[in-house]
Amino acid sequence: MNRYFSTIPWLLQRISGAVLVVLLAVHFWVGHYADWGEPITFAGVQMRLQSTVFITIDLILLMLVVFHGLNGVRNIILDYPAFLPHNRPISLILFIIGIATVIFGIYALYPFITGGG
Amino acid sequence: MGNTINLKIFRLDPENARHEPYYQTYTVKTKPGMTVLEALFNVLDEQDGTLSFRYSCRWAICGSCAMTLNGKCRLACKTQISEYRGTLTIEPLPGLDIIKDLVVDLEPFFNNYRKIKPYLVPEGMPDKENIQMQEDVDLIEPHIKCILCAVCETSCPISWTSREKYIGPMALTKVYRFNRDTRDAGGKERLEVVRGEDGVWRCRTIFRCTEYCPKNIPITEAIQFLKRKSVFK
Amino acid sequence: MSLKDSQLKILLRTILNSDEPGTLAYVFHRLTGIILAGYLFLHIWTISSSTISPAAFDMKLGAFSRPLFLVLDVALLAAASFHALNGVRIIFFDTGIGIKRQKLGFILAIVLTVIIALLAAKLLVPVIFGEG
Amino acid sequence: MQPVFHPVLVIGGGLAGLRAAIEAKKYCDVAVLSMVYPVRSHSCAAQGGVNAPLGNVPEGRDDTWEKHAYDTVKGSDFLADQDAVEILTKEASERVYEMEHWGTPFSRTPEGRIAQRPFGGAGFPRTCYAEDTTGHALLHTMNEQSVKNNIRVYPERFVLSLVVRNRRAVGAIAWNMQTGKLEAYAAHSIVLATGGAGRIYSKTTNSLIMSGSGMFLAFRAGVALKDMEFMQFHPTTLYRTNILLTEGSRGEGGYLINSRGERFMERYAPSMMELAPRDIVARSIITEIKEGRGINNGYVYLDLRHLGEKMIDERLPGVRELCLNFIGLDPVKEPIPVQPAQHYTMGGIDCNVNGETEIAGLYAVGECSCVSVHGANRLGGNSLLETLVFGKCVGESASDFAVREQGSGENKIDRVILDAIEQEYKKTNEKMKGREGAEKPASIRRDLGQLMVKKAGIFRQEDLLREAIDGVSELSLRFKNVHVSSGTVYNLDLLHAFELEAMLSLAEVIAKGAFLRKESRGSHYRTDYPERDDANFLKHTIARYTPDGIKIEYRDVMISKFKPEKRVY
Repeated sequence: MNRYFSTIPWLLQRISGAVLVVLLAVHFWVGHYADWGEPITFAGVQMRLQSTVFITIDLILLMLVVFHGLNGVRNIILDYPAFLPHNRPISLILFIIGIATVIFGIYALYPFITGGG
Repeated sequence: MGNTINLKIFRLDPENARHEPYYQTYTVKTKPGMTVLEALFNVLDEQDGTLSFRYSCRWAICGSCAMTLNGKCRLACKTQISEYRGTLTIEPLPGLDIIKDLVVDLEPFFNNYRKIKPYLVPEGMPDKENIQMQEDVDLIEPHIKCILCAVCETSCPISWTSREKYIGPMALTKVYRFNRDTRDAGGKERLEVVRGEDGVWRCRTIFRCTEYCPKNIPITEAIQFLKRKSVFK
Repeated sequence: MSLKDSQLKILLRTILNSDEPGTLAYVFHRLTGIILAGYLFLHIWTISSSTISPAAFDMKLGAFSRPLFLVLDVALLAAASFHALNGVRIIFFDTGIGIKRQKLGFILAIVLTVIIALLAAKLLVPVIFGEG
Repeated sequence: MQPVFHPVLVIGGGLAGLRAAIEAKKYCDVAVLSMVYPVRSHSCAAQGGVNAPLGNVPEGRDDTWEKHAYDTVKGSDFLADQDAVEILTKEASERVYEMEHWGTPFSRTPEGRIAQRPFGGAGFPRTCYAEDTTGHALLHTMNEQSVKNNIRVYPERFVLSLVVRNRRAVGAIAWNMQTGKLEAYAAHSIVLATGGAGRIYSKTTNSLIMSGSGMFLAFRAGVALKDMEFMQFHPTTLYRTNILLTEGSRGEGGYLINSRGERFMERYAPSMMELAPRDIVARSIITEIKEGRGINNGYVYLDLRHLGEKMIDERLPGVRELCLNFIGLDPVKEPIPVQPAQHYTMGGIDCNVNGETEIAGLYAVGECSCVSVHGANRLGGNSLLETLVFGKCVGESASDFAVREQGSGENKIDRVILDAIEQEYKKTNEKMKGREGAEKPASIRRDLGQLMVKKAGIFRQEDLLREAIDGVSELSLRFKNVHVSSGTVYNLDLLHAFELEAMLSLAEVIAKGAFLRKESRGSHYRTDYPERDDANFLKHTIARYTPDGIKIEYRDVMISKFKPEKRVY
């Protein structure tokens, strides 16, 4: 990998951060605070996720948040090379974790979209 | 007559077999206008000849006497004793190996300096001087005031933890200083050195370098400029 | 006290003694970042109960609407708000805007975080005490 | 002990040393030994600028090197060697352009050329400057070039002795302050560029490292010191701390004011006023204070208020910063308390225009040398110029010598030389031990400084100078009983003891030279002989170390174009 590759994660971290600010605000409001204290129910979430707009938003949110979070963790780890001298494996491991998390996240959302099969 | 201050000074003698650091407290009579460096000289001259620290110009132009004063990296010669009451803790610059007492090993710091071609790569060789407008000099004006005192680098938490990796705020400021010099033609090469993971991207915009720089150089601003240059290359 | 320990102590004290906003912003940003990353996994794991059955999901989520978790929810919101606001502050610097006003930016982020948390807490009071 | 060999060894990492090293590097390998990191050298403390007849500003359009030479010679009170002055001024423009090409961020004229300001002794703008931190700008540029040229620098090495065999310099023994070990260096030619000896005076603008240890090295090795009695006193240094306030502050139009609010310089130098040479201004200030027109009996005011905030921030930001930092006073709003203090050592190691000393292979350049271009009084802006011009000359001649010496191209040094170095190493090693004594180096140093300021300062007279000589020898006796703490890693006590030895020796040379020079010339002012005496003293003082004490001789001044005339401003 090119040693200047790190420009891309840095840039993506900024972009994902900026998008997340907006999306998370929506997500929080719709998902939790609009009727706060009411237990969230499967049916309620399912109803919301009937709209493709919300499905798209949730999927984008999932991917961005996983990237932003794991890249943030990577940044923290990179700042302490004394503990973890080789950053390549770390990046790779985190990448795999990220992919797995996204797949698992989609898997977890799937019942809502299909109607809880 | 007069006030006193307690200097709690970090001590480490490499020639002592135990090689363990300890703190020693000295009481110094203060006078108006006294700097921390003068107080240290007072200790050295009157009380304890074994104390070691660096010094040279005594008016903040040579960059020798940077040290940690009550947890902040500052120049001893530029800091008035009257800023402190009671006890002043004096420690060596953090994040660097200690040679003796307040003297640290600056080799890693100067290594970073050497990495980035810290000299003008001339564009041409006119018979007389290069024509350069005062506005162009003003562009780099604060950055040419750098005295290589290492305060920025030792204030930076990222430099502490990834000393061998992160090129550090001083080197990045130098890159800025040369890259923005209208007479320079080596900007691309220098940017190549600092564009990587261990260059500009390791700066987490903490602002400690700018905050503590004794010459008030807007270091973070320079690094941010280099980041943008690195993206839009 | 060994040399390494005492050097570490100098570092720690230097960080803890920091009264300038930049360091605080950095420390808070990292801490909230770690908290949020941890929460992210917890969140996905919670939702994954949906794959067992809708009833399992309802039970689990129902547990999270107890007052204790709601209070934690406010803390989470505060962390997320600060992380977001400070993130916006950093993005501004990356684009070259407002670098000289970084202190003001930090104060603004803190103030807005506090306001958001207070508003959330105000919403919470009737939820816990009013109906509980 | 295996000596490290470099064909050319430069001792001192300031402007002159680095310039010499950069020049020598073109022809052979070179290394720099410096007691501090090069950027910490005292060169960075120079503020005002560097002289060169560029003619970039309207008032100095028809400036020539001859005019510059005349001003320099007149400023020197005709004691400067005119062949040296000719080289200095002829090459000035080229060297300054070179520094500009290397990246020095000079301040600029509206046309984008190097800006120039008036300085004492010239009367019109000739001094090129980078705000008021010209020395810092030049030194950092020079350091950058040394990195570019891959010059090996050994920092924090304090040279304790030179190895001289058959009147030929072959090596040096240095103390590595970081490891505490002694190190031996072998070389074909050695360049001394160790700077001045200002710390001999307690009131001085010099860095705390300016002990004149390099001059002492040469002196002990058998090289004569020239004109040591000529010590420049800078008129405007911050009251109490004696931090330099550049001559540029007067060049840009600052006034000197006494307690009655008068611009008193009109009594002493009616045409040049504040821009008369430094010796005259310094004496005028002291006279004012002595006659009761000083403030608090200790200082006068440097008034910059009429220049306005904008001008001060543009041209003299460093002065403002210094005042704010060190006396908490804003020169925009208040006048600055100033007093004269020692500033420059005009004398130094006796050498010719190529820097060659009496010992083959030993060269001197910069403030520690005496070529002599400054004579009895240096003009502001000429010291930086000297380092640039003669740095190049000396680098060239030192590398020439080394290359010739290398002859067959072999880098080996023979057995005899190794033995000589080994012997010197052992001898020096003896000195590294701690000493139990009753006297602290600091107290002797302080007494020496005060003694010299009082008895061999700006105004001198026979009985005072005799007291100075006696005082120095008394202090030398006390030095025999000095206390030095043990240990060799960064032991400042030890360093100060070494420096003190040098300072005591040089102080004696200064006092003796001043005692014997029964005239007033430039910075050397004798109240008992207030006139210049060209018949007897248009001569350089040559002081030589002998086991029975210092021997003083005189040597004629090289005069070509400019015949001595009365010096009025």
